Amino acid sequence: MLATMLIYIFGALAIFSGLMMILYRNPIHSALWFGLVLFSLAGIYALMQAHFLALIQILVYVGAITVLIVYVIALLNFDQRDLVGKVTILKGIAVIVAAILFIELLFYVGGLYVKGIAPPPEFGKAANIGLATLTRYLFPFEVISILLLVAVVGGVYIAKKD
Amino acid sequence: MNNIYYLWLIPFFPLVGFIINGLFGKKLPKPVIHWVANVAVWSSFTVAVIAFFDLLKVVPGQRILVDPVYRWIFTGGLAIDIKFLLDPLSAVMILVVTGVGALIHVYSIGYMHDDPSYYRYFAYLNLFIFSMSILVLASNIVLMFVGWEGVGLCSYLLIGFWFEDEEKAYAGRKAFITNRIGDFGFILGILLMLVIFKTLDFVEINKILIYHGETLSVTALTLIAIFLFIGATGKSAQIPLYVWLPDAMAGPTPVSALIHAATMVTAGVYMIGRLNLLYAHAPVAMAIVAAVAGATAFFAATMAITQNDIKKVLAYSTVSQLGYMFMAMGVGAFAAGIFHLMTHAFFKALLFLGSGSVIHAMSGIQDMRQMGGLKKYMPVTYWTFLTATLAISGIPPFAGFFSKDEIIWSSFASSRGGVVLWAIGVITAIITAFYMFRLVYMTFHGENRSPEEVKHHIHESPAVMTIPMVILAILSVIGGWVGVSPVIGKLFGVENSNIFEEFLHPVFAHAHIHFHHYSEATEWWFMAISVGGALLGILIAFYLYIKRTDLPRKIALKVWPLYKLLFNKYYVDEIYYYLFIHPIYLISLLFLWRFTDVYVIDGVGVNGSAKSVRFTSRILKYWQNGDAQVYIFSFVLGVVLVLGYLLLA
Amino acid sequence: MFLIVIIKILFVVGVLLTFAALLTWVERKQSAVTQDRVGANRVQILGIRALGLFHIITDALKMFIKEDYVPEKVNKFLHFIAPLFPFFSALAVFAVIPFGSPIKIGGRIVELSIARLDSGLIYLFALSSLAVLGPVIAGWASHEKYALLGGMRAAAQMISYEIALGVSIIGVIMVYNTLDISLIVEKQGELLFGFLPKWGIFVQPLAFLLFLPAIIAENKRIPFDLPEGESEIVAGYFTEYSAMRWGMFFLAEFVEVAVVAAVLTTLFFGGWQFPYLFDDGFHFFGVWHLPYWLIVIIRILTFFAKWIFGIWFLQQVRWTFPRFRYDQLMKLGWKIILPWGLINIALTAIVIMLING
Amino acid sequence: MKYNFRYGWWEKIYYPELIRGFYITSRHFFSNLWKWITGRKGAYTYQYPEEKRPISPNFRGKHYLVLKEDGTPKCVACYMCATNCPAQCIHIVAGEDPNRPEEKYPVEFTIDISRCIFCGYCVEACPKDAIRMTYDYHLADYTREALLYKKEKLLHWIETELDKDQPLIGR
Amino acid sequence: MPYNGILIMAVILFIIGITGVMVRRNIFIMLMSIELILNAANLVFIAFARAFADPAGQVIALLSITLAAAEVGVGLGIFVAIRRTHNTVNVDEINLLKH
Repeated sequence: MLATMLIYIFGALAIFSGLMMILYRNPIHSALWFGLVLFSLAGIYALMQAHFLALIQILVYVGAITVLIVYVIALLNFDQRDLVGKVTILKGIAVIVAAILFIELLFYVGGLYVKGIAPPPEFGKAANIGLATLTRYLFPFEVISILLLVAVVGGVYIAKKD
Repeated sequence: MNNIYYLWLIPFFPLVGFIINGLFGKKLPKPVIHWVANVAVWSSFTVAVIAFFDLLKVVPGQRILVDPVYRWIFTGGLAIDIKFLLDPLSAVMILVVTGVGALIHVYSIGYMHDDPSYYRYFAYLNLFIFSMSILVLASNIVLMFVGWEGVGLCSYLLIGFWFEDEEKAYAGRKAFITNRIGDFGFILGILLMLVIFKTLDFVEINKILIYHGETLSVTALTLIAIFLFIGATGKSAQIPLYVWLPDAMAGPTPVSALIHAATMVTAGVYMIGRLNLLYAHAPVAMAIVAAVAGATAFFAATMAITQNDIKKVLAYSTVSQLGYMFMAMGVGAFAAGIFHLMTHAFFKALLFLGSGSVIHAMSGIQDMRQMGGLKKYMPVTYWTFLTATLAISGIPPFAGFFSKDEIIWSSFASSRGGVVLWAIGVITAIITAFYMFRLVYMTFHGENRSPEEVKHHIHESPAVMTIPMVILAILSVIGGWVGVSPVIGKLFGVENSNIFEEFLHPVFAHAHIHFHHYSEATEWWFMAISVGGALLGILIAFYLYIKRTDLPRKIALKVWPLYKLLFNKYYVDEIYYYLFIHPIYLISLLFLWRFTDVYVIDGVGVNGSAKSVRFTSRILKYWQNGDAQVYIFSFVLGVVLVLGYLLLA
Repeated sequence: MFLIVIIKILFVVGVLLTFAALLTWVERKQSAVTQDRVGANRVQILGIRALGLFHIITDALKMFIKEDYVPEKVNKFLHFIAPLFPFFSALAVFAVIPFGSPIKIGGRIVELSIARLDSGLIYLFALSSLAVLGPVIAGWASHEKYALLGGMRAAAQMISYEIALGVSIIGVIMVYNTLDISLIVEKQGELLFGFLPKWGIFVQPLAFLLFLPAIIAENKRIPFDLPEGESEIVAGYFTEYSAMRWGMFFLAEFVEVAVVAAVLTTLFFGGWQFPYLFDDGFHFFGVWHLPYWLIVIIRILTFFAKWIFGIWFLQQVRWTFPRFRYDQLMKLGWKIILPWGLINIALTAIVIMLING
Repeated sequence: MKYNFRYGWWEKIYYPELIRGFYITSRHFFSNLWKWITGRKGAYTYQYPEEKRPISPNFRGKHYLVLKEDGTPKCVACYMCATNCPAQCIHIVAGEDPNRPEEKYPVEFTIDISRCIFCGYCVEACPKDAIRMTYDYHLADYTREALLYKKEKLLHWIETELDKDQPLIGR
Repeated sequence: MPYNGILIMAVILFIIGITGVMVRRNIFIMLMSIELILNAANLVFIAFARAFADPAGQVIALLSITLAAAEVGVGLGIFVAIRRTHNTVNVDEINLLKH
């Protein structure tokens, strides 16, 4: 019961932070709100017995990705002269379309009822996930690792001067 | 079927040698290069010998050892392993390949001494040994094909070794392309095999043929056999694809000895020996093999008569001798063919090495008309060369006699042979003896006709070249004694004198080729005829080139059209040129270029696609306005519409 | 249960803050002793100087009563929250460090760490990675170029060294086969070849040599304190900070020193393990039985002794080595520690495979 | 300047040299700590107001004027010191005592100590050994005027102000 | 566990992300919005992993986090390059493809 309540609290926090993220003009503020979204999601993960993933979420998303975004924003340090938005009709339509998509998705999700079973206590522990990753999901794991290598090289190459 | 876990070392050592020399050779000093290469090959040879003795320990009926190294391709029902197979056949072959290869590596140290691309030469040579041992040890036809292509590549690289010379590079290309034509047939054969047998492993195929051979379609088997034989004609220089081999003499002489005489060109023979059961089940294919082989043996021999280039003579003689081997294969005397393969490897390698020694001494001159009287300058070369010549001519007790005589006898005695084949064999033997002694007399006897600047530094080759020759000479003498036919054996009171055939017997036992039985006297008579023929050839050569040296010219003038025909090798190259190359060239020039390339490829393909893209883009570019958010919007809109449709539907 | 956790939290936070406070004194005093000086000792209360310990109080007082000057153009909110990130992340990291073997109170086993996590090591890295946000936000929010440069340096350095750190520690994880820090410490109590404690430094010496510079760099301590290189960029990201907000950075740094020492102790020096001391007493040429409460006390004291030694060590490092150049720093992280870390992983894997067959 | 030093492998593996440096600092730390614990002084620092540096016998500090037995200055206002002074900080006004017509005496004798360079030439020049220098270096004061040392101060400050810990050796 | 609530949460986050990508001009905020979309997906993965007691969902979420890291690395590299050549981070001005 406490867990359910906490999940809802974290969820509300995540949604609120998400909204703030897209509403703030200053990208650094947005980035911090983004960090808060990720943090609350990590909380939800932890409550759903995905402790390892919650920590990974904090380590990678909050500790690396958010920091990297903040870092690059600060590094580029542009002035905000151009960012005063023109409200175009297209953007108005875009919001409406997003709203329609939301309603459609709600129709799909609302129709679901997931009972769920209680997972074993060791579920979500590092050893368990590691075992699954390195046996059944070894191929995707290797592909992702190669992707990561490519991304590293590509990122360096793109951002390099000259 | 037992396992033998060190067989992979045989190809491994040369591969290491190749990698070391190939990658770092440029930086290494010469001694290091040839030590690396030689140690690699000698290690292979040592391993081969060890493996051979391990094979001997096994009971004769079960002499199949395998080394499963690695599962290479595994897809659907097809599994292709990198797996090595050692049975008596491949054991003989690997010993010949690594043994002769090792000797020629040693010889090359002396022969290639002043070459600037020393490291490249040894790297290629090691790569060749690697490929060849893969070919020989392969336990399935795909792996064999890997080796097959590998040796082809090495052959190409080594023929065109001095690629700065346009003509030599052209010879390399010619060899390569001719081999490609053959390989095309080979690949078709492999694919057809896969369809028929559902497996490509030799052992499995043999099992299928032994137990279910009768149920398989003879037509299909014949087709497979013929396709594979087409591959063999390419690699082993049989009619009609033999044309590359004489040109292959452009390469360094040790290469000619190793690749184009002793080992690679026998791959086709080996392949047929390996698939003897398949051929035994396809009599038509065997007949074709025998016929083609007979023709090759005869025509190549006639072509050799008129050649003046010392290496060309040997090249045609190689083609002719390969014809003998295929003849043996064609009549079902597989063991005899392999036996001749082995003895031929000894004496033909020796002949090439001897000629290389001569060329070395003559500062690169290959024309026999400029030689003569070299006997007193280079005694070791002369004596070893003479040994080999006697061997190839089939004079007892030299090695060639036993193997050749067995082939000639088998071609008569086999149920699949006949008098015609026998006659061709004997006539070819006469011609062989003739042109070989012509070669010897023109080169070593008579007076020296070489130019002055060459004459005074004719010298015997260094020990590093002569010692391999001496070893090969010894082998050319005694090499045949393992396969003495029973009638001779009885003369000396030896039971089971044909050890060689007995050793190979398990491999060929299931082919069940029937040999007619004749009395011993008949056999003696036939033997006498072939030896007599050889002696006759020698006598003619002696008369024409020692006694009456003016006569050859006169004869040539008298039969000028025939001489010219022979001298120009029956115009085969020209025929090929006008029949195939020129038409293709013309078609390319007139049709493929003027029409296909200009209108179809450029017009429709290149420019047309560009035009259609431009046309489409003119319409589409209004949507493509460079604003990423519009793209995302369209994307989301699409999702919304699809989802909405699914919801409503 | 809840009460115990709260007691443990209070204890740990109290100890940490005490250590941090003491460190302000230790930093000066140790440097003085090392450099043949006397060090701060002027403050006196009723004529008692107490080796300058009262400086802690006066420093705190000074920081509280100084004017908290905030420049005009800074981003007020971010400027305000930036110092909190490193401080709280450093405090939170300590939650998984066990400072003694589990004790039994009333039939229930109490772990002597705030939380025993299955992925404690990941937690440690995750929380310490949050500390990066502090400098970079502080640097950006200060609206000043030196601060920004310092922030950039700090962020780049810390992100880079997080990778080096992660790679260098994997060997230890492989050896102890767990991410649970408490379990790692427990496993370090075993003996190698029957006489050598299975401490991290003995089974993973290369990892230790790589981990040590990496974690010092991760915490921006000398010799890797480029972000606050005063000879180049004034004071780096806290140039525009004063009074207690600056004090927060300062305090966070000292807490980090304490935490780093604790982490080093835990991962490489056996944590609370006293050599040859097992749950039933000393195993040293025979078994010398001891009561369990005594063992627990010995172990807690061992941890503290090692911890204090670690702090001393880090401070001594701080007063020994000169500052790196920025390119040297990056080269060390990416081209030396990272590749050697990978080599260490491979070697460890090979050795483990050999041992396990 | 070109930096020519090439690192060898020993330097490149870093740790040995780092450990050497660490050993040096630690040695200082522990030896000093041991000194502190055993009650000795483990530092070269002087806690200035409480402790004073030992002073070289050659030290030249504040001047003073020597008194005769009768309490008058030995100085005869010969201007030797003032003439010799490179910093020109000595200012003398000579006067005559009718009771002792054989010699003059200084009516005013002022040293601008803020300009003085403590070269000691005045002492060397004095024929009467009337001006000497002490080890005292406490010159600080609140006003410029206070640094103009008048005759009275020069004659008498030793008895009142001189740091008793410092031995007074005149030159 | 309130799986339906979590799913609806994920949907809302997803929509927020989509809206952010479509409406905001600042490429950083667009990037973060894309990350938000990924996170919404991760949330669903983990929720279902918990519901069916199958570690697959967690593994996929782990891989997707890795993917996000790679994406951000390359994306930010591109932003730095764009900033250098165009001197802007406004997506409306980054439309060279048009010409």
